[in-house]
Amino acid sequence: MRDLERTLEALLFLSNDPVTVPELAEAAARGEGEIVEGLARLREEYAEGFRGIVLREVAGGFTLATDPSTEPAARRLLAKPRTPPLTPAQAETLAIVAYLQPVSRPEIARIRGVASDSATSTLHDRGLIEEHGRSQFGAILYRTTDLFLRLFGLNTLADLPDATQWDPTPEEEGELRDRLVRAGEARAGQAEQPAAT
Amino acid sequence: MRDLERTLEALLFLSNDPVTVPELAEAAARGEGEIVEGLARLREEYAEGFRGIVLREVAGGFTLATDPSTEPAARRLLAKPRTPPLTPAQAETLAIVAYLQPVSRPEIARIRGVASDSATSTLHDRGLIEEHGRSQFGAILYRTTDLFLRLFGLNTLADLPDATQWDPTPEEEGELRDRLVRAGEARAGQAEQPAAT
Amino acid sequence: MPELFRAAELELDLDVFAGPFDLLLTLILREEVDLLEVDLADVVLAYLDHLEGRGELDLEVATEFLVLIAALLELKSRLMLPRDEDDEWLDLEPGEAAEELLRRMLDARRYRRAATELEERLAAESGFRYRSAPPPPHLKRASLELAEAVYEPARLGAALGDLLAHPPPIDVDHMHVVHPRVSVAARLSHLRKLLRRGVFTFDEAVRDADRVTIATTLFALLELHKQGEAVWEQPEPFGEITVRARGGAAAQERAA
Repeated sequence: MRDLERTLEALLFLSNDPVTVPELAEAAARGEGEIVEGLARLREEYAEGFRGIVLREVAGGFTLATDPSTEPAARRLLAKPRTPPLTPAQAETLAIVAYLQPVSRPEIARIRGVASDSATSTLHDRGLIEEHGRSQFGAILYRTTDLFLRLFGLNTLADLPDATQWDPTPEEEGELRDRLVRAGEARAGQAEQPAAT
Repeated sequence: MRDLERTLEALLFLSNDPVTVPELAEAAARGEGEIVEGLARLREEYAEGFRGIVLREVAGGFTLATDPSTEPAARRLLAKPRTPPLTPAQAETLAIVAYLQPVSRPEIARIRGVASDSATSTLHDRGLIEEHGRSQFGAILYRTTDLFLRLFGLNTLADLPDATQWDPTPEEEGELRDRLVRAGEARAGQAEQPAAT
Repeated sequence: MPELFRAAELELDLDVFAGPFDLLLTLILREEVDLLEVDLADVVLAYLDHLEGRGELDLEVATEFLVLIAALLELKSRLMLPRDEDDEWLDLEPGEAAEELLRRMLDARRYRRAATELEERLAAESGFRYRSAPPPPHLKRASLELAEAVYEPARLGAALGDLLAHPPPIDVDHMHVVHPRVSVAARLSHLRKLLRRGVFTFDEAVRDADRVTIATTLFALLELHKQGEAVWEQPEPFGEITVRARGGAAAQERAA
């Protein structure tokens, strides 16, 4: 493969959308004629039926895509729910959503004592939580999904374990939400104290 | 290219994160031994320096990436700078997390001798470190992420270079100790001087 | 006519803060300014500059400043140390303290070099770019049928229990020193009383005293030296400090 084809291959690989010849010419710093020739040579490399990736010319330009023959395997890879072990941040965030739903990001942050955007986004991407309206202040509220129930082997939310069995400060009075927020604020005031290693 | 390599190529192309051998085996419905052999043959096709895309083993899995020789064109096409370099504070904080994980902010501050909250937050925002539980005092502990491994081209944390290689020789250490003692004496001497008002 | 001045009003212009000293204190107590980022030496320098500008020492202001800065120093030294080592550190002998300091310097040095290594690695790696395009929608649909129970509900209960735990309280009483019980003036008169004996040691002067009183006494001693009332000697570092009254000449000068 020559330099130009290598560059074209890389550019098509990185683009989310089809790329036009003028765009490729500008990026590769070559003339459009050269690009067309380079694409023709690249197309030979990517002849359909030969590899797992094919080079396609579509309405908007050129793009790389997977060969249809590989779709069953691709579906198995992508359709299977991703269930890597939950990180502590994700477990805490998910516990807050599960027990207090619906609940907003600011409230999660207040209870955890730290912004939890990336944990929330990951749980959302994996389909464990979903958006469910907005709070009176306009913040998006989250609740758990059916996939959440399935992955935790629960029939309904009522099957969630009773939190009191893990409750370390039972003498604290108040609703669960209230107590979580109070504990979170106490922690936020001290976790920042660098004395705590 | 055989069917298995075609499938593997398609799976790696579709997945944005490195894919492990067991995940590939399940999706391709083949044994792990076959997958390892298939990846070896695919690797020959993607030998570095030959094409615009390379096959890499990072963060515990396999993934496709563009060859660095295509970087200037990629930058022009995507109008996006490559991974921004780290500031010295971020690099030091990241080094401490990488070698001592899990580690808390106060501990990082103690080693660096200055608070490192903004460096820690930036590294967290960039996805290079993540929370990993809490210390006994409630301070959040941090560890590095798979993205860290990927961006630094490491397969596992064991691939980090041995940190003791940067420790001073016993002679250098002795010299440092002497300097410290002299500095201490100089300070003690100054305390006697009335100039201190 | 000297303007009325309190240490709390000392104007500061630091890297992380500009404004009066008492506002800085308030912000530190409210954790809006990180004490670790405040260079206390700069606060002291600002105070010394102020003193120089006034040309005289207001003992009450000096005492107030001393107490506040001592509290900040103590708090900062605590913040720099992990709690479990805190007390050990305070009990260290000078030689051990040097060893501890050395160990920390070596740690810092090791990770500075590791940082350089990481920076080089990142630069070498940044030519590799990864695809971030989402998979085509027709291939990506997490299927409920393929979902199996892989997570333990107990994990959520335990996480919730951790979140309900209140952290152990931290003692910050030493920060609430607002009205010092000890003043430079009181320590000056204490020292002058001792001076009438002709000679005494610093240890005698501060026997059974707390840390703030010791610091204030040292300050008073410096003042005595400046006024020409006393001289002292200390034969070796950390050794005993012997204080002597200075000859009549200085005393007469003062009287004149």
